[in-house]
Amino acid sequence: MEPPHRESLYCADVTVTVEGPRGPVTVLEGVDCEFTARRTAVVGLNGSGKSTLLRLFNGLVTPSSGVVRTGNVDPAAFPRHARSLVGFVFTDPASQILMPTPLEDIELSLRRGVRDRAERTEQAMAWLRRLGLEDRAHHSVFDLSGGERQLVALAAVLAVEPRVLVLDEPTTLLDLRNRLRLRQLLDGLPQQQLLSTHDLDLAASADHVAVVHEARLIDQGPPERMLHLYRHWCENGFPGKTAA
Amino acid sequence: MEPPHRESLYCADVTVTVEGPRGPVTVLEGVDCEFTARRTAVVGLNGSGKSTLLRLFNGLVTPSSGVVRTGNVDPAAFPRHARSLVGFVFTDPASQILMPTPLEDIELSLRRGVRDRAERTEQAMAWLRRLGLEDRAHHSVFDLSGGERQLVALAAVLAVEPRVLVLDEPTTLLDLRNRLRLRQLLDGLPQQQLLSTHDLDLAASADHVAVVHEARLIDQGPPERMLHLYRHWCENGFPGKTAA
Amino acid sequence: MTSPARETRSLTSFDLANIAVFAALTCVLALAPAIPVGAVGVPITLQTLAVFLTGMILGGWRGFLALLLYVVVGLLGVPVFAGFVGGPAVLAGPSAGYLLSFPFAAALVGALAHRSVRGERVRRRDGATSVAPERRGGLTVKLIGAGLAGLVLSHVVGTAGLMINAGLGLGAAVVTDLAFVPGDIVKVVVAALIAVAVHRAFPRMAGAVL
Amino acid sequence: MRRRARPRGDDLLGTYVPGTSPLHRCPLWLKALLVLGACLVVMTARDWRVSLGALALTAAAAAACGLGVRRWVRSLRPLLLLVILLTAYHLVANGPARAADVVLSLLAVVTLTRLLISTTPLPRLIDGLVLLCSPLCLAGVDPERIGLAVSLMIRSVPWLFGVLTSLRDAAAARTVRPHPVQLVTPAVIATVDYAHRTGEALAARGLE
Ligand SMILES: Nc1ncnc2c1ncn2[C@@H]1O[C@H](COP(=O)(O)OP(=O)(O)OP(=O)(O)O)[C@@H](O)[C@H]1O
Ligand SMILES: Nc1ncnc2c1ncn2[C@@H]1O[C@H](COP(=O)(O)OP(=O)(O)OP(=O)(O)O)[C@@H](O)[C@H]1O
Ligand SMILES: O=C(O)CCCC[C@@H]1SC[C@@H]2NC(=O)N[C@@H]21
Ligand SMILES: [Mg+2]
Ligand SMILES: [Mg+2]
Repeated sequence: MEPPHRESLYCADVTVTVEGPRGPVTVLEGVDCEFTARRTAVVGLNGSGKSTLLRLFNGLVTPSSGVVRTGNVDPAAFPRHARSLVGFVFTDPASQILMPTPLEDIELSLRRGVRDRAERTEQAMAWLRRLGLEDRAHHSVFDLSGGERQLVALAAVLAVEPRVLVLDEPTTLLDLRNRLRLRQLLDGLPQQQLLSTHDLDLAASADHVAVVHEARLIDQGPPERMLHLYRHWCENGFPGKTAA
Repeated sequence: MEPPHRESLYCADVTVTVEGPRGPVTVLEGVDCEFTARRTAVVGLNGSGKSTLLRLFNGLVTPSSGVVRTGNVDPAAFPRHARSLVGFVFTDPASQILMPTPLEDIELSLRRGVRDRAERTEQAMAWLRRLGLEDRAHHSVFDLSGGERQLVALAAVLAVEPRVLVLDEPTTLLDLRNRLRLRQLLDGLPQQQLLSTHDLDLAASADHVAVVHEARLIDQGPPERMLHLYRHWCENGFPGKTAA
Repeated sequence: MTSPARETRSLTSFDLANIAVFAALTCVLALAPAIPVGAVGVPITLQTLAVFLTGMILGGWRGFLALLLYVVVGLLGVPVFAGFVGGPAVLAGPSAGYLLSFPFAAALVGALAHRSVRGERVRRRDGATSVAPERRGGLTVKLIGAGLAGLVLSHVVGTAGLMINAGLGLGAAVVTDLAFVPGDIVKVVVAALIAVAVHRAFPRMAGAVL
Repeated sequence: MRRRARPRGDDLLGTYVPGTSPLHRCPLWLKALLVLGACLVVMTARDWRVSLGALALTAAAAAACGLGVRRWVRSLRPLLLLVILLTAYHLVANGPARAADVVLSLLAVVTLTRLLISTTPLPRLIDGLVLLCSPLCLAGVDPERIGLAVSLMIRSVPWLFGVLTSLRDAAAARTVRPHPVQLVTPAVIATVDYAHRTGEALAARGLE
């Protein structure tokens, strides 16, 4: 496993514009940030641009203008390099699991790094064991519960041992028990983490919180203050432009 | 709109068995219930059987044995009749939205009731406005954020004005403000509601809570007591069979 | 979402996923019950619907690769051809010509179709990017034209296959093949209607925008 | 039960059943040669006795490998309509011997390939395919990507089988009852969405 080294997730004046049905839509506008905390949480309303911000760092979205850096890498120009630094976990684990069974899915992640077949199976089993899933190794992913699927998706990303984990609403589909379990697991990982979430308990466990609103990063700072503000804004309207 | 009339959602000794790849799987076992409260919440771990229980009432799942009644209707025998009483909102909005844009999707719901096309478009826009989505009306549904899609799916069901609303984890993808807004919306609706959820704040707003665990309805009662018990069980293990 | 930056790879992971999923769609449509017609043993199937759809949605190059993947996997032994057969033995069967024509038909349909889709977009550069309602009719007609071109190609090659493998004379082979034409024309029209809706829901599919 | 909850298609092409039987341990190339050879014999012999023999042998082998014959028979159910149609047609057109041959050889070929797929984990099959395709390196094609494409395709088949059902459920749940033909378009749209999500997942996992 990598040493707990931190990469800087950096944006300077980043704007993302996409072509909508009635002309261009601005999805992110003038975002400046540098996330280096061990765990950074991004919170914001639906459609504010959280997922888009997260996707910038592995080149799934490219900025229309501005500079993005993942470590020293420009993910728009070198997406493959950026993706080897950053492991991305999607909200919906079903769309992330690419093989019919958990074991095969994790072997797929290991394919590049581990040439020997027996060795690969062994390592994949070891990852499943770490997440308490060894007895599900050969089940069809269609038979797993939501929580189990989320853990398989996470294991498949961890298996390539990325430096940074980016997680888009990792607890949304989980029950209380699985939410607690995932938190414990994340707490025990050496990797730097960047996550978006509507689960304010999870956000409170971060070291740094950023608030996105109407395509802009409107504030960031320590979790207590930010979450207090965010709750307040949700109930009484956001600052700046009129809240809908 | 219908008067606030209550239907009884009734199960007697219901068992649901499905064919898994490794032989039959019992998804619900010996469930007895009669939900007549204005809002009933079903809570339970991932894979415990909540969604299956909800689907019984509009005939999307048929019991292997036992009796189900939606109002006076047997949904297994008369699914169309049951479905005209019950509007069902899925967790995964992508699987519920049938048309390329939100406006067209809601118009589809109104097709039966509203013959005039201009009138239909107007009413559909009114529903989108109620959920704060009017500026997304013509977007491709695949470009919407997760939360926006969930709201569209809800609007499409509300537009047919069913007597009973069954909602499978309606707040999972929603931000805090939309969660509050959805709660207000549900509070203001005349319809009886049955919902499953991992959002314990939402569950606390119900009049009656049922706990499902390992395919059985293990307890039901007033929300305070049930949610207290459920939290306790999540942290310290469920009663009866060993918790995994 | 925005598609990732094109880099050294000629096929992005998006292309790869689309190719694999449409090859799977062809399997599913091929496995839907086939209706045997005539004495030669070539059934009416929905495979051609998949060929037209794949071409119209993915375009020429990806469409070609998707159907190539399907045919190769079937020849390797996975039972994905009509009636759950698979393996190299089908190359000696009467439907070999049709099967081998699929990738080329998809390529032809796709090249023509994506040209029309892009054409519609360019003409509406005034801000709007999806095909406007008043234009949908025109686009549908063009897609039908593209599909018919693919239909002709696959039927010509298929007829040749009938002559070689089933030992039919030209006349008999053409008569056998004609039995499939009405059905396939219906499939072209259905595919075009679906493809127009798909291009509306995914305005970036033909690569004209962004 | 009138209708099964969420019918599934993932058994159609066969799935790996873990085990330690001789067939499980047999090297892939040998198994593949045996299965291929048997298929060729069945297809070229055009004799119902040969087909029946092959079918009996595969059933015996399946039982010996602990695959559960009952499950196998159940997984052939999607073939039923086709078998009935084929039997009826050939009985009328070509007589009972030809009908028996066509149907039995179909079943034999299906079960034979399924034997291979049920006793070999998918990654192994893909490894074999990648090896088989390695000469394509010379043409500038990466065999690993072919392997990836094939496994993605196999993974997508059960999902696609479920799409139409889940859309029908969704329409039913909204009390709108579109014509089945009207559901075909949403089904294809959902398929493209699924392909997009798969593409994003591939990209995000660095599997380019
Ligand atoms: N390709 C696109 N075309 C058009 N609009 C888009 C596109 N991608 C994103 N958007 C829009 O940009 C906004 C931001 O989307 P994003 O997915 O980043 O939101 P989010 O903050 O993650 O929301 P949620 O909390 O609901 O997941 C949304 O309103 C969405 O409709
Ligand atoms: N058709 C089916 N085939 C096989 N297993 C099934 C089928 N339908 C449901 N199951 C299984 O039954 C169990 C209960 O499923 P259900 O969807 O009702 O759970 P749930 O309580 O809604 O879970 P979640 O909170 O994750 O949504 C799960 O383990 C699921 O895998
Ligand atoms: O064996 C196969 O899988 C190939 C069957 C080919 C059927 C051909 S395709 C063109 C024509 N149209 C049909 O509906 N069937 C034939
Ligand atoms: Mg998001
Ligand atoms: Mg559920």
